[in-house]
Amino acid sequence: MQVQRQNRFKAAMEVVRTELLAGDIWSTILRYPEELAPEMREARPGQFVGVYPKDGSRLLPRPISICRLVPEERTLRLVYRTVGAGTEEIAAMPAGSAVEVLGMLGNGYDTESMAGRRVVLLGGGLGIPPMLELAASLYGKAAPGSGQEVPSAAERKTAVTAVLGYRSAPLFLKEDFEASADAVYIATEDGSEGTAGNVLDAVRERGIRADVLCACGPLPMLRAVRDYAAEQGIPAYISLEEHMACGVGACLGCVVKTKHEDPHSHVKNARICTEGPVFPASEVEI
Amino acid sequence: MQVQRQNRFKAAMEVVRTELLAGDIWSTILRYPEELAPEMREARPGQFVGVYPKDGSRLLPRPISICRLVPEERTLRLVYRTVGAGTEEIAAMPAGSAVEVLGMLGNGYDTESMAGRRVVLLGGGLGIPPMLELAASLYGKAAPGSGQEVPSAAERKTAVTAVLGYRSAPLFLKEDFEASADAVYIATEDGSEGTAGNVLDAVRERGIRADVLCACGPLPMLRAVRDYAAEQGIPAYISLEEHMACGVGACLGCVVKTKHEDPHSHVKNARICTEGPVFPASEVEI
Amino acid sequence: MTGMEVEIAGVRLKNPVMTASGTFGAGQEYGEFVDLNRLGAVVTKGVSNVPWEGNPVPRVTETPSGMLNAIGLQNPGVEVFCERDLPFLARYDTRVIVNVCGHSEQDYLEVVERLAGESAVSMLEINVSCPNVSRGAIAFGQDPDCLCAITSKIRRAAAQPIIMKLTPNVTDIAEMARAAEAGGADAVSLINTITGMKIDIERQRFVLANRTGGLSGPAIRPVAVRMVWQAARAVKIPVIGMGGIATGEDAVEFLLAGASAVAVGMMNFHEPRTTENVIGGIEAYLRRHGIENVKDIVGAVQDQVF
Amino acid sequence: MTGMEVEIAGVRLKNPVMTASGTFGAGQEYGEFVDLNRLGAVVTKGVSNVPWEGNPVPRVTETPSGMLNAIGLQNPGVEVFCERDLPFLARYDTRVIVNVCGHSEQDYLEVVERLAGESAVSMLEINVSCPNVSRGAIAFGQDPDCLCAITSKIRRAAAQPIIMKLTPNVTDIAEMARAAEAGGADAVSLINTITGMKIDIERQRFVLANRTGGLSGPAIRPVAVRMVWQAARAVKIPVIGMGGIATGEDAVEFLLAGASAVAVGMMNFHEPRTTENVIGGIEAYLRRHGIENVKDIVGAVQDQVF
Ligand SMILES: Cc1cc2nc3c(=O)[nH]c(=O)nc-3n(C[C@H](O)[C@H](O)[C@H](O)COP(=O)(O)OP(=O)(O)OC[C@H]3O[C@@H](n4cnc5c(N)ncnc54)[C@H](O)[C@@H]3O)c2cc1C
Ligand SMILES: Cc1cc2nc3c(=O)[nH]c(=O)nc-3n(C[C@H](O)[C@H](O)[C@H](O)COP(=O)(O)OP(=O)(O)OC[C@H]3O[C@@H](n4cnc5c(N)ncnc54)[C@H](O)[C@@H]3O)c2cc1C
Ligand SMILES: Cc1cc2nc3c(=O)[nH]c(=O)nc-3n(C[C@H](O)[C@H](O)[C@H](O)COP(=O)(O)O)c2cc1C
Ligand SMILES: Cc1cc2nc3c(=O)[nH]c(=O)nc-3n(C[C@H](O)[C@H](O)[C@H](O)COP(=O)(O)O)c2cc1C
Ligand code: FES
Ligand code: FES
Repeated sequence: MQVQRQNRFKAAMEVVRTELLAGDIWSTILRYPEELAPEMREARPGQFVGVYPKDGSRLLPRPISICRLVPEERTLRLVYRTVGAGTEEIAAMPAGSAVEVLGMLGNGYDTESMAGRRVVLLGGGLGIPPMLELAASLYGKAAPGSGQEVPSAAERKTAVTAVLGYRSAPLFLKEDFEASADAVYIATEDGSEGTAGNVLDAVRERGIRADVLCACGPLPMLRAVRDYAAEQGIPAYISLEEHMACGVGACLGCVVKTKHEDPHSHVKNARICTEGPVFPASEVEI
Repeated sequence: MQVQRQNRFKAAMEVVRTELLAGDIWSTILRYPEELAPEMREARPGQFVGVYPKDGSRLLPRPISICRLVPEERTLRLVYRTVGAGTEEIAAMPAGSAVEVLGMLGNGYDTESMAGRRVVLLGGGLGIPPMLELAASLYGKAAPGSGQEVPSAAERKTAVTAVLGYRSAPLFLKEDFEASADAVYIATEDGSEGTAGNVLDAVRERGIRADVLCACGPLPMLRAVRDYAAEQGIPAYISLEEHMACGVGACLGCVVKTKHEDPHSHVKNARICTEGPVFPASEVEI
Repeated sequence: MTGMEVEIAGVRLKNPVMTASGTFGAGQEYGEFVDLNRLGAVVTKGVSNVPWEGNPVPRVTETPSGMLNAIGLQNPGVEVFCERDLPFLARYDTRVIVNVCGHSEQDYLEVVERLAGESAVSMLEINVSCPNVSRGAIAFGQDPDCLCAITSKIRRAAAQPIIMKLTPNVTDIAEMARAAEAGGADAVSLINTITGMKIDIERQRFVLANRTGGLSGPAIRPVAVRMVWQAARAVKIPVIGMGGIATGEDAVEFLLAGASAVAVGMMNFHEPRTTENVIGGIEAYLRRHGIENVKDIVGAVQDQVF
Repeated sequence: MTGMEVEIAGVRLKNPVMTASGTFGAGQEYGEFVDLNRLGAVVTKGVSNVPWEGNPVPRVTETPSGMLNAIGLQNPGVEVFCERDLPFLARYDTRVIVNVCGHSEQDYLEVVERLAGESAVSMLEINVSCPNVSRGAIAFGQDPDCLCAITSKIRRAAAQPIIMKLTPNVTDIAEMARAAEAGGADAVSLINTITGMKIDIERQRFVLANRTGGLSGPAIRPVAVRMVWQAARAVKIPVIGMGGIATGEDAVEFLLAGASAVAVGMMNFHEPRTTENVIGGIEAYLRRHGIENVKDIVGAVQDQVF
């Protein structure tokens, strides 16, 4: 498992813009204060933030993954489904208002270890947004040692393929992925676009080859990805969710069963908010 | 005691404008929906509304008196001190936003019985705002039977004198009273304007004569008004406050001890939100 | 049409939504906001043998997502209730449940006997759990033997079915529910308020003149749901659930936990139309889930599956 | 300078503000947000004789102005605690109070004995009140005789002063506080969480895998203040108060009710700097009221005057 990041903060951010992407899926862009530049430089795809509702009856932070981080603009993009009062409140926050954010939480994906490989990103439903930052940080990167900041197509070593699974059209974030991945494939449960079925159906149908899998989505999908990776003999990194209270590892609310004794807890439980949310699929019991 | 009004509603109103009058005293003008015109026509000075905070941890309505009701503009003005989270929230509601209001609560002053008399209004501190609507509804009114809708100065029978007691300058609402009363006197505790002392000090110093007293303010002031009225042999109507839950007479949270058995409760307790908040001073034990 | 009718101790209610005692007067005040004909039942403020003055003020104060009250059961007594309030309620097509309070066994029995001849009264809810009366009435609700004993005495005296209203201020709510059942209760209702306190730190004084008060509202809902679930598993008689219900969804939570009916209390103060909204919310839930009858969800909660 | 120092059972704390067990890990996690040197004490997550796995997930869920948890006392055991967590805490200029949990008397005694030689441990807080362990530990905290007995056994085994942590899930908290005192407790702390439940109505399942969980946060503050007041009047030993403290003002409420010190729990999750804010808030209150020493307000609440 990966080392815990050291880029935590709690700070007010400004709501720049919120828009409805599809159905009940919203995108909110936040601007973070300059002081957070160091923490944001350390940020990794797969990390998440805790967004605090303002309503005094809702006291716990809402965990939302980084969808996109643009340090040049000091913006953090969150894409989320309004499933309850907290996310609805976030979607309704007017542009210009301030929101308290706890971040950067979790370990995130170790992108360096993936450089120069064929990385296939599998996002299902609300597992799609976190894959965007991952795609963006992998895409256009040469293998370490190539010495090229912006490598030409020939020198580009990391191949990023995004496979996005939706319930049904209309799709969201597809264009964003097209700008950040070598190839983008779509699966929809109802067959309204792309492969009819889930992301693995698309992988099989399109014969997509991978050296590494990165996946985020519902549990059944993650289990299928784990099994597929084992079958293929390749590593898979999966991003897990659990109800959280603190988000920083203090309450032990958010554990996942692990194959081996977890070095922090000394039992077979790892904290998703701290040792995760990204785990090697082979090391967790899901 | 007076008959309960039949003009209750719960409705959303629009915040038109909020301004700081002095220190921590705020004025908020609300616009009510057209449907409420009948209820507002029945409204009497001394009635109050319950303003609901939006924050889900604060569930009880905040009782605030009518400061001014202008049916032509469909506006209800509230003037209040920010003493806690609820009133602070109200003061911070942006113009154009909606707020839930429970009204018209309480009995209010029986202005008809005062027509043609020398009415002296005594307002102390946050007891000042409700006196404004009372002044405005008495001022310029002829005694019943005069047959004049807008009587000339000579025919004007009701004489309205407002005596306003503040802790200290800067004063608030003074100009509003000057437009709605025959005479306005000021008392400040620290002597920074008008009579040094309380409203009764001003009454005595200025030799103000009254047929009826109407008073709202802190308990010690109301007790002094009761005693002064008894001394003078004139009626005094006082407006009381108490912690409230329902505001409509259902919870029995807001009672005041009465001299005689209350006809509703059958004990010597009257509900301030329903039988009051205006009581003849001689009938309550304060 | 979804079936909303429920039956408690042989009494049919058109739907499972009642008012919680003490938060709805005797119906008149909220009658200006709510159509009383829509309600499953109106449960009255506590009624005693003689008029009660209640506690000094302040009697109520707000707390995070809740409130404290120490009304002290002010009421005009059973005679005025029968002459003034009952005829008003009898005009409506809803059930009338009279909440009965007393300082002593004798007090309760007097009220119950006086109400025996009132056909407009469908059930009696016996408040053995009010934390705001000082003359020991709370003991009835906090000791299983006392509770069982007083239940059986009231049961013998009462003409109508009796609902014993349980206090949450006990170590073991299941034991209390069983004691009420053993004493012959036709149903139990819970929870009454949890004893709490607020201090005005600027004045360094208790906010409530009574010092302590009863906590109600959404703040206590998780405790209420838990106790309803425990009580419903412990007894065969119907359980009426309450504590912080604000929406139809909240009511469904209590039904799933095992309540056969629910009551709306403090949230009437937040939104006078809460009872009607709750009825509509339950109906919408049943429709959304294709459930024909509200009875089908009573006690239907299950364990997580993984 | 206002005097913020307090003394509990002979142990001086630089101020009366601690962390509540289970909400602050062993200090490390929130050390990124809070200067641990500022705190009166860090109270650790419950520590048992051997590593505990705790309950299945979901373990936490939000409720109105509060939350439910059913962690089930997962912890790495006393050995890891002593080797890893204690040296970390010992680096700071704050007191370390170890919260001790167990399934049986023997479990508790093993932990207490293991910690006896650890000079970095200032006090032990004995959790006889966790509602989330199924093997009967709750009984210790819900029966006065059991509580008294286990207190005296632990008292004999412990090298450090012991704080008995009381559960609010009892009929009479004063009786429990007296039982702890009779058993030789050096202090009591309260309240632990109130047992509650939440149901996911769409899935018709318990939200928490453990079904029930412990309610904490501002929602329960009025209950906590009441119990602290009752306990403080019942015993002579110091009382440590907790339950929903979010601000210095909230902490002052507990102090006025009779707590000699306070702990901040769930609100750390809302604002990681709550402990420091509470310290600053108490100081500001004392200055505003011209009170020289925080001890002067302990138990100072009075009745209303009219
Ligand atoms: C590491 C992580 C990353 C996430 N990233 C995203 C994302 O990028 N986009 C997105 O739409 N959603 C994401 N989620 C799920 C998101 O946190 C929940 O949908 C959200 O918290 C629901 O809040 P609510 O108030 O609207 O719902 P409610 O159901 O009203 O929330 C009640 C409580 O339950 C918690 N809760 C409810 N659902 C979940 C859930 N699925 N996971 C964890 N806690 C939950 C809430 O945080 C809150 O404490 C993520 C969850 C985790 C753990
Ligand atoms: C009939 C009536 C008319 C009133 N008219 C006015 C007015 O015109 N202008 C004005 O400034 N104030 C008025 N008040 C007082 C006003 O209601 C309180 O100042 C206000 O409720 C405080 O709310 P908060 O949330 O800011 O304070 P908090 O102290 O945080 O409120 C906590 C709880 O206590 C209640 N409460 C606190 N103070 C009072 C109080 N003095 N009286 C009743 N309840 C209280 C609140 O309603 C709330 O339920 C009136 C009160 C009553 C009863
Ligand atoms: C102001 C008030 C008065 C109450 N009076 C009574 C009463 O007279 N008899 C009774 O049995 N319960 C009384 N209760 C308790 C409620 O009926 C109910 O059991 C409790 O408040 C929990 O429900 P809630 O959270 O929906 O309010 C009262 C509650 C409140 C808030
Ligand atoms: C997530 C969580 C874990 C807890 N773990 C423990 C524990 O291990 N031992 C214990 O004595 N109390 C534990 N508690 C109870 C708290 O220490 C505290 O008594 C209670 O939460 C009330 O305080 P609060 O409202 O400020 O949170 C826990 C509480 C929470 C929220
Ligand atoms: S949410 Fe608290 S440990 Fe993960
Ligand atoms: S506030 Fe409920 S009766 Fe007056």
